Amino acid sequence: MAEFLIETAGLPAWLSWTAIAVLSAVLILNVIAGGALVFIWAERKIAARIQDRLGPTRTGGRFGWLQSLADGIKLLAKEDLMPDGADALLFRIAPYVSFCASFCAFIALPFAFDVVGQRLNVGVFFVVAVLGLEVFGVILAGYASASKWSLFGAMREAAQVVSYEVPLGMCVVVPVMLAGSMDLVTIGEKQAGWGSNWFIFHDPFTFIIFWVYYTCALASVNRAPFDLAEAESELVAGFHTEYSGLRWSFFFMAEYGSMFLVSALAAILFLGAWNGPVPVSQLLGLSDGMAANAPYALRLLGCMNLLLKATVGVLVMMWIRWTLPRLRIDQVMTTCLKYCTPIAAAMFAGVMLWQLFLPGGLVAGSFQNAAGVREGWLEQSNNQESVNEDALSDIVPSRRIVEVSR
Amino acid sequence: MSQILDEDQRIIEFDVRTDEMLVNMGPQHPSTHGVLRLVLRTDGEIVSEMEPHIGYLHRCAEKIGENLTARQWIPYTDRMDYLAAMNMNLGWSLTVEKLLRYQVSEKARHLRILIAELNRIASHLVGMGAYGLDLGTFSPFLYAFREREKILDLLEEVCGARLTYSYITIGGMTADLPPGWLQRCEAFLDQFEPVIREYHTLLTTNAIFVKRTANVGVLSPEMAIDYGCTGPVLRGSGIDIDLRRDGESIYTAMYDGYAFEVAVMKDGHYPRDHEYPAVPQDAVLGDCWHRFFVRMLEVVQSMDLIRQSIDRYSQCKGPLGEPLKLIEKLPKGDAYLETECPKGQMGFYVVGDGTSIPWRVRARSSAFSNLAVAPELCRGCLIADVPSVVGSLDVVMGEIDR
Amino acid sequence: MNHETFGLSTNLFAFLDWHDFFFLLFAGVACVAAVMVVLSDNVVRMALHLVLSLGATAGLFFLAGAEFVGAMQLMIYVGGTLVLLVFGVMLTAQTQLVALRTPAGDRVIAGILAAALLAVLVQAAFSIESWQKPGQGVATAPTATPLGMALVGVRVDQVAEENLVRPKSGYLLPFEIVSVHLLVVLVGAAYLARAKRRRIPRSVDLVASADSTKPRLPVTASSTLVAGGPK
Amino acid sequence: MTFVLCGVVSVSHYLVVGAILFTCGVVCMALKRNALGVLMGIELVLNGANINFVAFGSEYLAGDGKSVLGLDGEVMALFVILLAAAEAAVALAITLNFYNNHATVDVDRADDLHG
Repeated sequence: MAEFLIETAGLPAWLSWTAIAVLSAVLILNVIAGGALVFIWAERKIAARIQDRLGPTRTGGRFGWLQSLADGIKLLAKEDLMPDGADALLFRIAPYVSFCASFCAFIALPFAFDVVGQRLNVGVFFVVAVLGLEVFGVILAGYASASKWSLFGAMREAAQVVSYEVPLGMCVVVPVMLAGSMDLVTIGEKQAGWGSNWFIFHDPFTFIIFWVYYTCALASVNRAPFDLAEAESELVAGFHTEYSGLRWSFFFMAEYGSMFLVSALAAILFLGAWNGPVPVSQLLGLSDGMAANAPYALRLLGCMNLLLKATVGVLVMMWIRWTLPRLRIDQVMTTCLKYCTPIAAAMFAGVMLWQLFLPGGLVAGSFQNAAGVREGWLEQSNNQESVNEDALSDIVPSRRIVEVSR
Repeated sequence: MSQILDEDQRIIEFDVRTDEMLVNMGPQHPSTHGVLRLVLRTDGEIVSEMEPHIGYLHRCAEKIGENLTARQWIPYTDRMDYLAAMNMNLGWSLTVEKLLRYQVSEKARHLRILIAELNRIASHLVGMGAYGLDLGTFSPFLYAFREREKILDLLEEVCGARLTYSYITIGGMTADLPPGWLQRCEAFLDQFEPVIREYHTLLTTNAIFVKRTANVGVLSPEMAIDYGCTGPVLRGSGIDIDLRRDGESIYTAMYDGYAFEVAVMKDGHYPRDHEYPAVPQDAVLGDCWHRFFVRMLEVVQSMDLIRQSIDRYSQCKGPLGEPLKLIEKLPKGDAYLETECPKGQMGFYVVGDGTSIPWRVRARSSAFSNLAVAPELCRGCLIADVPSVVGSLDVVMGEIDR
Repeated sequence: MNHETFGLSTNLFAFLDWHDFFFLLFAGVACVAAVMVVLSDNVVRMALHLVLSLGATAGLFFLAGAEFVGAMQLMIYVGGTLVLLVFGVMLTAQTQLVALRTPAGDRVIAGILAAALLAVLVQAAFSIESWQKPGQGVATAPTATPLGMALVGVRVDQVAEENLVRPKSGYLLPFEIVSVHLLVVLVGAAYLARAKRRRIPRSVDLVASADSTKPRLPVTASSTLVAGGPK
Repeated sequence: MTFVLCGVVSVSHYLVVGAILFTCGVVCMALKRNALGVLMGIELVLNGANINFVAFGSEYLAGDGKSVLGLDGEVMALFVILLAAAEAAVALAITLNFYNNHATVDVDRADDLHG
């Protein structure tokens, strides 16, 4: 798009790049803030439906759809309190740390083929890493509030999130292994075509590991039944006990932002990303399903697809929240260390073996395996540097495996 | 420090020793069921000591009772266990009737059982729903309140109030049932029966719920007796005492001819032919799960009792009988009576001096003794277990502080 | 991203270029935060500044084209190690320990020595001509794949550039050593942090053992009512 | 100054940042009495070194497109990060152990040999 501006509008390069950057930032910010508004409304409505009541009905017409906006305005107008003994700087900065972490992770999140803030070669890794930073804001908030309940919340959060990063990382590695790339766009493109191409249906192991991923994601974004950091029946409100007004709402935007983020990540990694279950455009002959020259309408459709999947993920999180009791801290740790981690490790090994023995899936050739991807990369570098093909085959051991498996 | 650790068994040491913290849970805390204040001495997440502080709701009810006539004090009993005000009314009325050697009509007797058991269901529903809240699940609370609303509607029809009824009074009731009420009550029972299965799915057999409650806060039968625990707390520990069967004759006479079994867990098995979920493997007799489950059983038991009392009440001919006069003179002498209230054995004591105003009025609260055992149960548990223990005791501060 | 506008335009944005701008931003944050780590007394604030510093360093890594290292830095350092550190701070936090002050004299001496050290290092940094040649700007080609292959023993880059018949062995052995090392550390840390563990006496056990060790709990009036009440 | 601000970023710029971080780390290690503060100093020092590794390993910073270290730079940086994490874990364990025994994290008071 920047090229478009440069060429047709005749703007200077720096200006168009800046404009596009600002535009992207505003878009992502709107996804988070607007998303939070919608999700809070949805959470209220869903909770109400689950609990056999109506939820908001008045504000903004029939369905109370302006309720969260009204609440947002109320929060803006609220007095911003800070406890007497609080560490002023840390107390002020903590919500923004959380929010920034959640926000930054969206940079690398692709919404469709090339609708992505910054396509990163290590996209998955970046998103997971940045998401892990959110915990820091929570810890700071808990520490700086000068309240014992907050401190408890912070300690729980620290212990929980650091532990759950282990199985989460293992789960994320599986699609990476299948796609042969950490680039989220590549991972998405690998799942183009029919719904059976989605990684969740790749083999039984990936099917299981998807659920492990979802559990760990639930835990790492602190949603029930893992919402120990704010456990309202034990810790009053945990880490945000002392927060009010806008700062408090930043925590919530961060929470809903990361809920959406992990759901979108689940959609990209396992549920076919922006590809629908039926490759409509391919069947109609509109495009070959790959990026480059796809029309904008297709990208829009892709975005819708991904947003839909991510939203379903978020809705399931809400459903779980309003159904299950909360776990205890030791049980949370047990779930992580005794169940999630070993299962994830076993599934990881399983997927690896599957790749080795059934590289094309049950139906031969339905998948391009990771070894092939690596192969492709090697060949690419060969062509560039024009290295002797035979010499390469001698020295690259992985090549033989690839050939045998073919 | 280490010497103290060696001497005192109660102080718990764990992997990484951290600073001890004194934490105030309450008086304004989401899970202390009113204005209860628990002072926790915590070592990280582990509670090494817990001390309940009470008295935030003290209203001098007993002293007020010595300045009012016996019937005028009925509304004050409403405000003790405000979740089961009918049972409180009943307890006080029976005590004064014992002093007066007065016996209510047969019809009033069945009506009392009907109303009191209905209120017992309402009280247990609150206990159950709020227990879900304590454990972090919100929806069962609203499901419980949905059904409770229906009970409150019924009670409102009877006496015009939804919480503080003052319906059962000395010598009978303030009014008879409105026409058509019995049918509505039966309709409610019929639709309520399947709802209980929902509660079992959402809470009793829910894996996380079981994990949070089974083998937590185990109250041994000996300890339960030592601390004077009563009601579902005592029966949850496997002790087969229910004043409706084992109480004083003036009270048990009320239940003459009623078929019911005391809801108590014997050998981990409840001996009735209703459909109940199996006891989970982790659960030990006397833990939070059992206390909770006993309440669930009592709901079913009360439903049976209500059905029976509806039959008997509608068979009774003749008038209900008027309650005694407001200024009925109390004879010289005293009377003490304990009744089986939803929270436990609620005792009232009255001393008459020949005037209509009692010379002494005292109340013995079941929740008070039940709460007293909480520090023992919470010693060495995690912070998250404190709400689950206190919630399973199901205390009402209005009754403790009076 | 061309540098031809450099020096010609008076516009600040064009003058700076985004790559340089972000370098300055990240470098500035990293350095200022590092200095703040030294200057602050409060351990938690030190941790916050350290997070800022290390996070900005990760940004620098991204700018230098080392995306994988940058993400690794974010994940392991900022998300893992520092959370662990703050956790440690909270476990050991007593009010007087959070801020252990350093004598002013020590600070002055340390400041002088640090200035000297810094001077030497900066001088060294600018001492070699070829290091000062400006680079090509923004990273484009991915490095994660060659990095991964190097770790399992295949040096793609060496193959490509020198057309070797036998490549260097890569980093398979160090990789293994590091993994074993990590395992050892895990076990060691768990062992070190373990105090002598004692079974937590539950209240039931206490009552059971109460007969011998402690006087029996006082029997309340109401319990006689229950136990010996009218039948 | 104009060079620092206007010049296109080169290896030297990274080295300066690394140097500042390194120096801060050293001062931190020397000055802080809190054991955790010392630990943070170590992290800073390792990071300063890491910046150098990455800078030397990056093709995009070297003027002629040929980096000094090539891929080795990044691999070394990775190993440093991993070992730093391991070191932090052990050091934290030691600190906690020390705290358990002495009820303080002041390194100046860690002056007796038996734990």
